[in-house]
Amino acid sequence: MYDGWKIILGLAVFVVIVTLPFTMSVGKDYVKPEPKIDTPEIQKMEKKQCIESKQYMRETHIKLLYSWKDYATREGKRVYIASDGKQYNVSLQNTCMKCHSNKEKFCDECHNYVNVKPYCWDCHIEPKVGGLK
Amino acid sequence: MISRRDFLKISAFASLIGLGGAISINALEKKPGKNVLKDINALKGKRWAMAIDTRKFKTQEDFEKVIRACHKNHNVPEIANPLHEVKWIWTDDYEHSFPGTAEHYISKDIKERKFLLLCNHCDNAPCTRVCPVKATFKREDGITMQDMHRCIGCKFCMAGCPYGARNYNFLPPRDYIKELNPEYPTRTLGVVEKCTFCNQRIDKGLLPYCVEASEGKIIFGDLFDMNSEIRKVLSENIVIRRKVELGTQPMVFYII
Amino acid sequence: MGLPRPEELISKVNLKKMPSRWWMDTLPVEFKPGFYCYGAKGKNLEYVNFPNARDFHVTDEDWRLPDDWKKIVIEGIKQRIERFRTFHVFMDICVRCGACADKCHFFIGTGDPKNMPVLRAELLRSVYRKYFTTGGKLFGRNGGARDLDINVLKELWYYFYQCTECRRCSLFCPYGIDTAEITIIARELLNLLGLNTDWISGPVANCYRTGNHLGIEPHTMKSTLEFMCNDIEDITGIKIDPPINKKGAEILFVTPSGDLFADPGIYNAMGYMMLFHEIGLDYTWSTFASEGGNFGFFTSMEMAKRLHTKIYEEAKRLKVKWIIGGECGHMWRVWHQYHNTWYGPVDFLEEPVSPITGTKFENAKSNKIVHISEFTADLIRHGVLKFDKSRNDNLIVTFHDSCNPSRGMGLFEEPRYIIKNVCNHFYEMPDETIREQTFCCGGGSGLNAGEIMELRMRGGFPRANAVRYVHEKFGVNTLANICAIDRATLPPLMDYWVPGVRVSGVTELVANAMIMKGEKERTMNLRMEPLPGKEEE
Amino acid sequence: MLDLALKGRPRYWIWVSFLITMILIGFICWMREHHVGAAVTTGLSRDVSWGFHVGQLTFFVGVAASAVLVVLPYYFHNYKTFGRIAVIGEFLAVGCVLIAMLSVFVIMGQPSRVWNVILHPTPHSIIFWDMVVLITYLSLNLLCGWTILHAEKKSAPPPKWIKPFIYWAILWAPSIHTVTAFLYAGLPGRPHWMTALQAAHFLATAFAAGPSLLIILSMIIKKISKFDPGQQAINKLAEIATYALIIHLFFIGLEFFTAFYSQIPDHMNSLKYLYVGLEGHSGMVSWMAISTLLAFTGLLIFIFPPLRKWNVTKLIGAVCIFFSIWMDKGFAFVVSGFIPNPFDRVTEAWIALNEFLVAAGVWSVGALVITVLYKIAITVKEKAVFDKYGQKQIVD
Amino acid sequence: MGIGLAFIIVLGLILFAYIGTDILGLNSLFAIVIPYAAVVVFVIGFIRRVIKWGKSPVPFRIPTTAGQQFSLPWIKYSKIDNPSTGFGVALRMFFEIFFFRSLFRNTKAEIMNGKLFVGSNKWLWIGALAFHYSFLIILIRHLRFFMLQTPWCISVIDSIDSFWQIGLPMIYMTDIIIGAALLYLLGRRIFNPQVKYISLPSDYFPLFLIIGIIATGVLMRYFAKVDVTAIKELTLGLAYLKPTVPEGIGSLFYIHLFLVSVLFAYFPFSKLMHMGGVFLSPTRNLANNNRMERHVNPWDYPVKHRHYEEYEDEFRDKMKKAGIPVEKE
Repeated sequence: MYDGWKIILGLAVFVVIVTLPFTMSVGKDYVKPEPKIDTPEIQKMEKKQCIESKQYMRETHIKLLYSWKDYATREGKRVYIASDGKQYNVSLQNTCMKCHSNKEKFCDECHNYVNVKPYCWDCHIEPKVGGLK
Repeated sequence: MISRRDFLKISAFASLIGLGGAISINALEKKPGKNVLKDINALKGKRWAMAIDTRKFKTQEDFEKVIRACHKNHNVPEIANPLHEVKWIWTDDYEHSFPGTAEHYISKDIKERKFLLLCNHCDNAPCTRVCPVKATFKREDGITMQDMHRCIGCKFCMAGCPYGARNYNFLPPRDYIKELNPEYPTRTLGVVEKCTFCNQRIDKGLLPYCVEASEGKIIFGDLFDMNSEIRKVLSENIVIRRKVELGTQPMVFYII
Repeated sequence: MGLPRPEELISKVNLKKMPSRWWMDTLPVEFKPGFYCYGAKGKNLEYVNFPNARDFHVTDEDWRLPDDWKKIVIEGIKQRIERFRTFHVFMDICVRCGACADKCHFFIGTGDPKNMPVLRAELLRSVYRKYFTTGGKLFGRNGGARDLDINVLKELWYYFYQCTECRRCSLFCPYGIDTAEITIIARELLNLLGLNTDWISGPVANCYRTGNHLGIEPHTMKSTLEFMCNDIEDITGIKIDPPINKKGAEILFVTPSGDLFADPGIYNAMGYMMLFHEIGLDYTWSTFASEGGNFGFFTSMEMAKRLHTKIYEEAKRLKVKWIIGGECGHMWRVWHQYHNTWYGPVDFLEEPVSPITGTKFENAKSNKIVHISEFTADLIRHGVLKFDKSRNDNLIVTFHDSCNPSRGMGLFEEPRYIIKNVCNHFYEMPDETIREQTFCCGGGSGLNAGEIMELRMRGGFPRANAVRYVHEKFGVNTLANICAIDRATLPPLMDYWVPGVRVSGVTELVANAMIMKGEKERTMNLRMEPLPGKEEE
Repeated sequence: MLDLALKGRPRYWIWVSFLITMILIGFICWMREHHVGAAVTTGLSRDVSWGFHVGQLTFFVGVAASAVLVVLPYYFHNYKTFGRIAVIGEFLAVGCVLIAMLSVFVIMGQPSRVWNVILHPTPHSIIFWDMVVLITYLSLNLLCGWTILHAEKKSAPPPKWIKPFIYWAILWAPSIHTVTAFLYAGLPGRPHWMTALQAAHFLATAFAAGPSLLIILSMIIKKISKFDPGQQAINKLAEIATYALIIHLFFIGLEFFTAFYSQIPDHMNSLKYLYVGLEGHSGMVSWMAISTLLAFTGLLIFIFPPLRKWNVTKLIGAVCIFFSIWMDKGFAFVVSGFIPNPFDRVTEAWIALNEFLVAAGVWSVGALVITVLYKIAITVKEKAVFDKYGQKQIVD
Repeated sequence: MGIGLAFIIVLGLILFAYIGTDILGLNSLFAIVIPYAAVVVFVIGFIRRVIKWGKSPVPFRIPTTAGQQFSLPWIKYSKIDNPSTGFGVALRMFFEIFFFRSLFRNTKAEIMNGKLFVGSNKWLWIGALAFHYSFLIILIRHLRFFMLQTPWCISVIDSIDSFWQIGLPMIYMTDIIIGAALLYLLGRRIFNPQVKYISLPSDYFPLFLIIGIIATGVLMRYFAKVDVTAIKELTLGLAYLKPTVPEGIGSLFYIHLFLVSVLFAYFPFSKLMHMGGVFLSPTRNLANNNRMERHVNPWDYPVKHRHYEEYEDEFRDKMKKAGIPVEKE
C-alpha cells in the first residue's frame, strides 16, 4: 500500500503554499514607493535636508519620535539638537508635518507599502486635511 | 540531576550569552540625535500657581473668552451631555464651587458670582498618587501633568480628584471638535485629560492661554518667587481655595 | 532466584542520573547475567531454515559470524528501508524530544539509558545514518552516525532483546514512532546472522513441527483436554467431550498452547470448554492449529507468516465457517493487524455470526476471526448465560490490559464488561497504567525466559507497582488478564513484588461463576479450591 | 490532568458551550465599547467614573480571599473536616481572582496599554499593589491546588516544597482584600469610602459571601457528581458565614453611628442616598432595601441551628447572603462613594446593558475556569472514592 | 553532547554572513543567490525526501490504537483515538497535527521510596505548541514583505499579534512567546538529564539557528532599526523574480536572511523533516479496521510453510491411536 495519490496531493499542496509568494507575482511588476517631498515648505529650502541624514531618518524616525514624546511631555525638553548642531522644536505636528505637509504622499506611501499602521494619527492631526477623522 | 561542574559551565555560558547580547544590543541600538534640551526661553518657576481675580470677571463674555481660548487651542471636544462632557476650564456658582462653606450668609455679590474652575495643580495631588502608570505626575515646576500617551484609562484619578477636574473621553473626541487646531493634538477615546497649565507654552516662554485671554484678570506666576506678581496679589487680597481641608494644597487661588 | 529483595532491586534505580560517558562511548556492552537470554541452538534454527544456523553463545568473544556479516546487515537495512515505510520514516524523523524516555518499563525498572525507546532506536539509527544519509556520512559521530562493528552488533543484540515490543512509547511519540516496529526489524537483521535466543527459536521450531510452541503432540493434546474435562466433571458433575479435529464444525477454536499446559492457563482452557458446552456451540479444537501465539513474530515477518498460515489452512481443511481466538496478547496483535494481509482474502469462510445470539461481528467480517472476549461479552449482553457472582466473592479483581490487544487492537471494554458481570469486586488500577497506557508484564515478545528473571522483575515493576497500589488500597488479590504470556509471566512477578495476588484468565472467572444447566451444587472453583462459604469448617 | 476536563457528559458540554457563548457576547460588547465609547455602553459618567465592573472586582476579590477560611483550618490547624473542600476553595479563589482582574481590565479605556502598569511600576498607586497581590494570589492558589490535587491523583504524598507556598497563600488572602479596601479608603474627597473600618468590613462581607458561595457550589457538586465535599464541612461553612454576617451588620451599624452622631454631612450624605434617597435622588433605595432584606433573611435562617443545618433552608440562606452582599458591595458601595459629587450635586448611575453583558462575559470566564478546574478536581476525587462503574471504592 | 559544537557553527554562520556582506561586500550573493538556492534546495529536497518515503510501501496496517476499538454495537468506541474509518483517521491526524494530541498525553514517571508514580506532565506539550504556533504566525506575518498588497487576513493577524502597546514599533506577542519557548526547549536539553543524554549536535543546531534568526529579527525591529522599505524592495524583488539589491541595508539583515536561508537549506536533510514525516507515520494515519478490510502488502511473497499433510504424516500413528480423526487412514 503506497497511498501514492495522497502523498502527491499533499506534496502539491505543499509546493503551492511554499511558492505562493512567487506564483502570485509571476509576470507582474511592482511599484516602488516614492515618498514625495515637493511641499511648498521644502521647496523653499535651499538645502533639502531633514533634521538628520536621509538614511538615518528612514531607519530611525520612529525611535526619534518615540523619544520625543517623552522628552516633551514628561521632561519639558522641547529643543532637539541635531547631529549638525541645528536646533529644532520637538513636535510631530509643528516640526515634522510643517515640512512634510503631504502625509498621504510622504508617510503613507511607505507605511502602506510595508504594511505599517502607526497609531500617531489617533491623536495627532494630519496637516491640511483639517477636517474630522 | 545536574552536577556542580555542569552548573558552573552552564551559568558561565549563559552569562556570556547574556553579556554578549547586552553589549550587542547597546552597540547596535541607534540612539536618536545628539541631545534634547529645554528651551532657554522657557518660563522658569519652582511652583506655578494661579490667582483668579473673581471680582474682575463681570460679564459672561469675560468667562467665555478665557474658556474659548483654552478649549479651542487644546482641541477640547464640545459634548453637550454634562455626564460625558470634557472641560479643562469652566464656571460654576459659589455654592457648588465651594461646597460646605457658609454660603447662606455670604454677600449676595459673591453668592451670585461665577467662578472659573480648572485643575488646581495641587501641590499634594491625590490623582498623581493613585495613578498606576505615572500618566499623571508632578513636574518639577509644580504642574500636575497628564501624559495622554501613557494613560491606560483606569479612571482611578477621577475617583481620586476631589475637584472634579478630570475628564474621561467617554466618546470619540474628534467627532465633537468643530474646528481642529493643527498645532495641538487631540486625544483619543478612553484616556483621561485635563488642564495642564499650558505646559507646552510655558516650555516655550509663553503664559497659559487662559491667562493671556483674561487680560490681567488671571495672575500666573511662581509661588516660590518672593517678588513675583502672584505673591503680591495673594498677600494683598482676600483669597480662598477649594477644599483646603483635604490637604491637597491647591495652587489655584480665588481673589474675592 | 538469586534476586535481591524487591526494595533493594529498585532502590538502585535512578532515572535522573545518566552515565558520565556519552552513549556511543560505552562500548563494548557488558552482558549482565539476568539481563540476556541464552543464545539459540543451531538445530532449532536449522529446522526452520534460518541462515547461519549454529549454536550461539552470547558471552563468547567470537560470535562466529559469517565473513560478510556487515554487508548482510547493511543490505538487510537497505531492503527493509525499501519495504517498510514505518522503518524508513522512523529512521528519519525522530527529534529526540524525550517524550518516550520514561514511558518504557525497562527504562523505569533498570535506569539504563539505552532502554529509553529513543536511545534504543538510536542504536540502530546511528548505523542507518552512517550508511544511508548524507549527514551521517559527512559528519560521522557529530552527525549521530557510527560504524557498524562487532561491538555495535553486540549492543544491538543486547538491547533489542530487551524490548518487549509493547508500543507504550509509540503512544506518546508525537510522530507515532513505534519502537516495536524498529525492534521487529532489528531482530530480523540479527536473525540474518543467526543471532536469536533459545527461548524464541525453540518454540518457533516446535511450533513449526507440532503446531504449537510447547511441542505438544496431537495425542498429548487430546489427553490433556480429557484430563481437564475430568476435573470439570469433578467440579460441576457435567461430562464434556471436547471435539478435536472435527470436520464440518461451525467454528474453529484456537488458543495459545500455554492454556493447555500450565496453571493458571489450564483453568482458562477448562473455562472455554465449559462455556462452549453450556451454550451448545458447534466448534472444534485442532491439533495442528493448536497455537494461536506466534513466536515467529519475534524473529522475522517471514517466519511469523510461515507459522500463522496453519490457522487458515486448518479452517479450510475442517470446513468451518469462522474462527474464535482465545485469550492471548501477541497472538491478537498478529491476528488483528497482520493475518489478513498475509493470508487473505479469506473467502472460504463466512462472515462471523454468533449462532447463539445472531449477532454479526461486523468488525471481523473480512478476516473472520472473533476474539473470545467479544464473543462472551455478546453472550452476556443477550442474557444467554446465568451467573452466580458470589462464587467469585473471595476474589477482589483488577484487570491488566495486555499491551498487544490494547495498543494494537483496542480491546478494552469487552473484558471489563465480562468481569463486571461475573465478579462483585472489581477495581481499576490508576489511569496511567491501564487501557492504552497499560504497562507491560515485562516478559512479552519472547522475553519470558527464566534466565532473565532480574530483567523481567525490573521490567514488570511498573505493572506490579500499580497492582500493589490496588492491593494495598482495596485488597485486590486477583489480577485478571486476557493473555497467555501474562498468565505465564505475571505469577512470578506478583510473587516477587506483591505476594498474595494471583493471576487469572477472564474466562476462568466466567466459567467459575457460570451456572450450567444440570450442574451439581458446586463447592469448588476451577482450581479445586473451596468456594466462598463452602469452606470446610 | 487537563485531559480530565476534556471528557464529560452532554450537560457538561452544554454548560461549557453556554459559558463560551457568554464570553463571546461579552467580548463583542467589550469591543463595541472601544468603538463607540463608554458613554454609550456604560452607565458611567464624569461624576461616577467607577461602577459595576469595579464593584465586581471588589466583590470577587472578597470571595477569592475567603478561600483562606477552608485552607487555613485544614493546612494550618489540621482541621480534617475541610480536607475535601480545601481544593474546592482554592480553585474557587482562582476563578474569582480572574474575574476580579478581568473586571479591572475591562474598565480600561486603553486596554492595549495595560502593561504600562508593569513597565512603569508605581509603588504609590494602590492599583499597582492590587495587581501584584492578585497575580500572586492567583498563582499561589493555582499552584497549591493543582500540585496537591496532582499528588492525590498520583496517590503520592504532596511534595514538601509546597508547604511554604500554602502558608504564603494563607497569609496572602487577607492581604488581597486589604489592598482592595485601600483602593477606596485613601481617597480624599470621597468621605463615604474613607473609613479605617474599610478593610475589616470588606473582610467581614467576604467571609460571609465566600462561604455562602462555597456552600452553594458544594451542594451543586454533591448533587451532580459522586463526590461529596462533606455535610459537616458545609455546616461548618454556614457557621462561619453566620458570624461574618453578624460582624458585617455590626459594622454597618458602626458606620451609621459615626455618621449620624457626628452629624457631619459628608459622612451622612452617601448613607442617606443609599437608604432613603438624597435631594430627591433615590435610585438606589429599593436596591438597598432588597439587599438589607436578603441580609436579614439570611441572618434569620443561619442564626437558628436547625434552619442552618437543614439543607433546603441552608441553601436559601446562602443564596440570600450571597446576593445581599453582591448587591451591596458589587455595585451600591462603589456608586454611593461618588455621591454627592465634588460640587455637591448628585449624579446617579445605573448599569447599562452592554456593561452588564461585558460583566457577564467576565463572570463566564471565571465560571469556565472554575468549571474546568472543578471538573478535574471532582474526577480525581471521584476516582479516589469510586471506580468508573460507580462502585464505591472506599467506605467513607 | 555537541551543544558547544552547534553553538560555534551558528556563530560561524553569523560571522560568515557578516564578513561576506560588511567586509567583502558580497551583498548580491547573500541577497539573491543564497536565498534562491536555499528555497530551491528546500522545495526539491523536501519533495525528494517525501517521495523517497513514499516509495517505501506500508506493508502492514499497524496503527497504534489509543482507545476502544470498533466492535459490538453497544460498546462505545473511540472514533478519534482508535478510528475505524477514513474520516476518523482524518480527525486523528487533525488533532495530532494541530494540537499535538500525543504529546498532550505525556506523563512523567518518578520513583520515590521504591514506588513508582506516574503523573501528567504537559510542559513539553505547552512549549512545543507555543513554539510551533508562534513560528507559524511569524512566518505568516513575514508575508507582508513578499506581497505588494498585504492581504487583510495577514494584517489582522499582525494587528492582533501587536495588540499590546509596548514600545514602538509595538511588540509582537509571538516574539516574546517564541523566545520563551525556545529557551524552554533549549533549557530542557540542558537541564533534563534524560534529554541531555540523548541530544545530538543536530538537536542543538536548529535551536541555536532559530534563536539566531529570532534574535536578529528582534534586534532589527526593536533596537538596531533598519530601512524596512529597502528590505521590502529586496524581498519583493525576490518574489517577483526580479531581484535587486537596494542600498542601505545593513549586514544585520543579511545575517538574518542568511540564517533563514541556512534553515531552509538544512531542513530537508535533518530531523526538521518531521514536518512532512508526521503525515506519513503509519501508526497514526491508518484506520484500525484490519479485520474488516484487508490491507494488501505489495511485496508479499509466498513462504514455505508446514502443510497439514506433512504434519499428519509425522503424527498419524499417534493420532490414530488416540482416536483423533485423520485424513489418510
